[in-house]
Amino acid sequence: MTRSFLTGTRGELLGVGVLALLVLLVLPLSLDVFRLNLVGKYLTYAFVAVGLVLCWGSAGILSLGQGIFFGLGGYCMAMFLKLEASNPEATKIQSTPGIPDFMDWNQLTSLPWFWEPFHSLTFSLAAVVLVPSALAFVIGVAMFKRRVGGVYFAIITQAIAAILTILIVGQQGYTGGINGITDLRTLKGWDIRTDEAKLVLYFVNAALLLGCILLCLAVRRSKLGRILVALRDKEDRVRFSGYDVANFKTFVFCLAAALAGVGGAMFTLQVGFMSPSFVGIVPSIELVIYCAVGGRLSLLGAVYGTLLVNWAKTSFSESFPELWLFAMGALFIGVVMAFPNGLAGLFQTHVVPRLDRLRGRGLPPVPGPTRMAAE
Amino acid sequence: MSSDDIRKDSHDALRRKLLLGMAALPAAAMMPRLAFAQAPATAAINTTGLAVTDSTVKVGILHSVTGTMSISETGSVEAEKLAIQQINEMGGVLGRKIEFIQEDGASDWPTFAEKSRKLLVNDKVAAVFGCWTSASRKAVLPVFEQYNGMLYYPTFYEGLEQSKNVIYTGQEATQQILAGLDWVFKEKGAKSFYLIGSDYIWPRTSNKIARKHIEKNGFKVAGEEYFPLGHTQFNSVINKIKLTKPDVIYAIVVGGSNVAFYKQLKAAGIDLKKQTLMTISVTEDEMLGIGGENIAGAYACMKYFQSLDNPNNKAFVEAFKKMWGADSVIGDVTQAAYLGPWLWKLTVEKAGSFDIDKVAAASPGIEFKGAPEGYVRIHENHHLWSKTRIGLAKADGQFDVIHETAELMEPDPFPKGYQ
Amino acid sequence: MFDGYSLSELGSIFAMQGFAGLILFSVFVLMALGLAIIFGQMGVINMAHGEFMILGAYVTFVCSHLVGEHAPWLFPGYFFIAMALAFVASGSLGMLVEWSLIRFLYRRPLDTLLATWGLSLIMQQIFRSTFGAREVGVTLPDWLMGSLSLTDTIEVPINGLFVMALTMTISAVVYAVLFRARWGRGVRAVMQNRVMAGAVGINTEKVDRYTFGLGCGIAGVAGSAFTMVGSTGPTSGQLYIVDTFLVVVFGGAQSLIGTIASAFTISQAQSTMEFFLSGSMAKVLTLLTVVGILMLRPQGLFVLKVRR
Amino acid sequence: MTNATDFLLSVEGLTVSFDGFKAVDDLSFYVDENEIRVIIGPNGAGKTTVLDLICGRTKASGGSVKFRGKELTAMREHQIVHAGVGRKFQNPSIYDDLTVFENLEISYPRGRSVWGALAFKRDAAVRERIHEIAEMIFLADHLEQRAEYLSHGQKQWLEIGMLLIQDPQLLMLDEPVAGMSVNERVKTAELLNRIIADRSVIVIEHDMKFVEDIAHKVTVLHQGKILSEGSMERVKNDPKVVEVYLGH
Repeated sequence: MTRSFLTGTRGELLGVGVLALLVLLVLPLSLDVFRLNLVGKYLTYAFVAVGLVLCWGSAGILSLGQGIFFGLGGYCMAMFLKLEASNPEATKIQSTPGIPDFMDWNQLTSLPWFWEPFHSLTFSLAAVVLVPSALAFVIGVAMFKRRVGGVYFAIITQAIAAILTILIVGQQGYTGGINGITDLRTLKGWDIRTDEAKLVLYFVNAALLLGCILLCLAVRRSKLGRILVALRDKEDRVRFSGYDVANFKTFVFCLAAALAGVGGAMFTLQVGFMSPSFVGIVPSIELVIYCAVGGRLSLLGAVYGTLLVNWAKTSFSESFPELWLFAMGALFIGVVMAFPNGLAGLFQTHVVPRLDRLRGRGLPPVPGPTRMAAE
Repeated sequence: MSSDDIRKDSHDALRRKLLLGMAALPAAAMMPRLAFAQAPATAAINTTGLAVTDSTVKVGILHSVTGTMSISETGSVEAEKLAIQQINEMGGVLGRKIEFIQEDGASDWPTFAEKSRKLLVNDKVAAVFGCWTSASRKAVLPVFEQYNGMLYYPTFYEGLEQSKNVIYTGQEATQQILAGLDWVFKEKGAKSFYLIGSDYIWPRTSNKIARKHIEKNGFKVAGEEYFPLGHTQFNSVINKIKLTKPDVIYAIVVGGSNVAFYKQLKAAGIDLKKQTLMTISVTEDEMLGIGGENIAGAYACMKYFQSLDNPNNKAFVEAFKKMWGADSVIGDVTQAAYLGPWLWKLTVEKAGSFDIDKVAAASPGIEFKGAPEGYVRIHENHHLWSKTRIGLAKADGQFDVIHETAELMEPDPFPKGYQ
Repeated sequence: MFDGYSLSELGSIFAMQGFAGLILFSVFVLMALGLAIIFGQMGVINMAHGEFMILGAYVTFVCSHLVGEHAPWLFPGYFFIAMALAFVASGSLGMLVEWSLIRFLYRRPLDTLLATWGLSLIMQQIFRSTFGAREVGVTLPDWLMGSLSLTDTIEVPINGLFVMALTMTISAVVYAVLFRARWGRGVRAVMQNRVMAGAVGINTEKVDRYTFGLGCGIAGVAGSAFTMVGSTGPTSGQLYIVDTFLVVVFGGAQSLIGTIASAFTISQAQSTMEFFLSGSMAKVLTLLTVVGILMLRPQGLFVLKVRR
Repeated sequence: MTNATDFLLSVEGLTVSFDGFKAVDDLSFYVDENEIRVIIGPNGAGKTTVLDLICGRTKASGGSVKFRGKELTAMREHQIVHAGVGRKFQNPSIYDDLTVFENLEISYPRGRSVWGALAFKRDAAVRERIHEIAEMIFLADHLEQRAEYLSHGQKQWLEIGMLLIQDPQLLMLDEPVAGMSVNERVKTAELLNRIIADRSVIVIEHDMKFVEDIAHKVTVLHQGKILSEGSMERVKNDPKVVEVYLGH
């Protein structure tokens, strides 16, 4: 059996290296701060897409509610930043100084209890990861133990996204309502709105993303990764090989949620606000398409997919706004019908053989992972 | 800026105002481009590197052309383009033709923030006319403050905001609400109210102000309810309304829910000719979707109706229909959006500069007599003084203006006693 | 909240509230029926269901205009023609979509979900390009928008009655087609064993196409009917998706009775809660309850217990 | 009757119904240590359902299944596996996307918890055991091949191997030789005879020749009930069995 030099651990690390080169060197050198900040924003979505590769591509669990976790992570970060921005000095014109402005407008006279811990940066950073994974854990245990899967799971996650949106929008005194938590300024006194700050945040974000990809690669390389693939193929076989399948699904769902949370937090830091429009159904489904375009089985593909779709979205809507929905719709259909393995699949079938030939091996490629996620 | 400054400029301003009062008239719009000849040097009127050349000045239009909000924002885009065209036909601003760069906010708030950053940082536009929802405005506000841009925001909104970098050309909540309530107190002898709204910040804040005002006057709020955006089933709340028999239904329902609400109200046998209903969220635009026959008899309270009878408005409606088709309807926000470019032009000319700081400082006191709604003036809090009117909805999709306040209502974005 | 009302007032309110629940029930059944047929018989979740409904609504809009301009004498009855046309339009489009898209994806239910979402985006943009971004007002015959006064206080909306009657008719027709007619046996045979059904001479492709067409057609009729109670705009279809999917999923995949039972449960829960709580919280609690019950009974309310 | 705990597996009064139809009806039977028990019966007799009930895939409506004195009906599937019951499905159920080696590795009974699986190391003991099993199931030369590309018979063996690596006390095989060539059947019979050394096996099979080769005891099911039980010889001559099954 022959293998391309681009498969296996070496190939994956090489891929991460190329991506690192791209996001840490090529893009910063070739783009102005404005475009780079855009790329930074896109890369925060890539966290979700990478999580979806594990959750959907590897384990076959399609969540249409990843926006929930992205949003929760983002809100945790935003709550900290908002508290910092709402010091008594800056808010002295309010009837209750020292609380966020939207609370004051909603006649709250003291900080709600669940906001209190967000004075602490450590707590907030922990919450960015833990709150989404805790919710994912509850959903996961409840659903996977009861063997809810496939389309049912997808619809239920969608309903949860709808519930959360209504709650966030409705409880505006506690959440900032539909406007979200806006006007975030500083992180421990460091102004996050300046160009330098944006540059720093971009690099932090890119480095975190690379770290998360390495983490996911490690998970995929472990026996757990193979169990996930096995699960997608033959869930019963795994169960009757002595595994508590629900635990594994819950784990990967939580991991994906935690990644989404980190993405959300980085989003808040770079964009400067968080609003319920990232929690709902539509953004959640869009997040899935990023992953699908990149190739649902490829962690790196997910990053490129996210960058590509968002880049297309920005440039399309700049030049042909009315065509954007057509393009997006066609993308959904095309990726499902013609390129089920997305960019990564195209890369495997068209680029890898050529690269191999260039290296003088002339070996036929390994058949790529052509099987679809069963459910 | 104090009122002294305004007075100091008054003589000079008066002359221009007279000119501009005519500006909106079609005849005036065809005036020769006499202003170009005496255009001041670019270096003098643009010290901060905005996109101003010797013959042009760039501005931005930032609304949603795609997504759910495009329904509402289309009218604003059209009005802003009309105003820009008319200003250009009159010779532009400080002798410079306005070129606009249109960006799509795509009904997505970060996109608004992103695009506003692009407009300010990359395109260096001298002003931006845009945003519709509060959420989009909240998203772009820090960007405008950080990069020192100028935003003209057209929508009637909940208030609770004031910025050096924003001119609010729509009404804030108290302007819209108090006069309307006073009118129903007096004319309808209304004593009990049922407040209903879509569940987000504008209806909630507005109803809060309404409730305070109702209770201050010794009347009763019989019920207050909010439904998620996009809610389509109102039969239960209609039953509750029937049970409580309020004198007035006070409705701030928006979007697709609006249509469902009025259709179901009518089908449930609530005749708006007998049951008083007052809304602040239905303009002529919304009437199109609801169907005039389903809402005829309701009272809408805002500052502008298409049927308003004055020369400015007649010219405006005619020009608008000429440009965008005879079927166009013009709602309150569309008119407010039309004010944006004009107010900016007047302010720039008063300041004698495109510099944002000077424009912001020159804004208070700017009067626009050519406004289709009649007359407006920028308050020191960057909102507009304007009259509030009450329209009676008719089956043909238009309103009869049946009342207007005698005085201009003072904008009060942070109303004491109403929060 | 009931202080100061007489017993008869309360009685009539509860009667009307019960009626409101029934209307909601009919609305839910109507919007979910098409989806349930497609999901139950074919295992496909059609995310563009809402857009098929809105297509029906736009057909009604166009009809109301044409009839209003060219044949005003027909106006009181045009609604029936519009519904028939809506069925044909949405149904044919559904068959086209099945032929060009869905049939390649039967083994990949999650992929149909994404593909039909893409379809829904395209349809939204087509609506927007054709009819404009604004909602359109569908003029309805006056007799449809009135109400019947049973007593002084009980008033029954005619469009509610209409929706109820329509729902019953369509349910009965669907039941007859699927469980009484020869064609329905073919559909059920394909559903249970595709290979075997093909082997005994049933044209499975044709059955799939007509089933999908039927589901979409019913969506079109629903959309047409909903012009009486809701809005018609490019994105109005999205208002219905969460409710519709939940009704179908809650009802269980394989049973139309399940869909009807689930529509009944959810509608009663929602209208009761809406009456006693404020709107948003009622919605949240309804959704939470449904999700909670689904977690306990993951296959839905009604499902045949079979050997897997 | 002997005390139930003396048997490796005792099934008593087991019942399950699907929508009123009793697929398994008040069924009782007992399996000894080191016994190969074959269950035969016409289609729809409830054979596969019995295996499903024992391994927890289907929940019983009534009755008990005791394995080494432990009640299986109250346990969840993976716990039943941990207790020492292995199950092969009717259609070979292997992981197509993984190699033969990885298929066996996943079944290796270590690192079965989430964290255990994350920490799992492919050490010498694992490799040795996998090679040993691969040898036994005639797949030593195919370890690096993707399971998808194995022949049908090889897939059956692989699945048996995946059970063997867990060293279960009770092995349940649902039609292990279906779709195999004659040569493969002989090898499979050989394999089964080799692996019962220290365990019991329940086999469902239609191939009478194969059944005769391996069965210690045969249970004939019919409409969810036991029609006959005993040695192959006895069952073959039972007139009831001849009537419903063998005679046709």
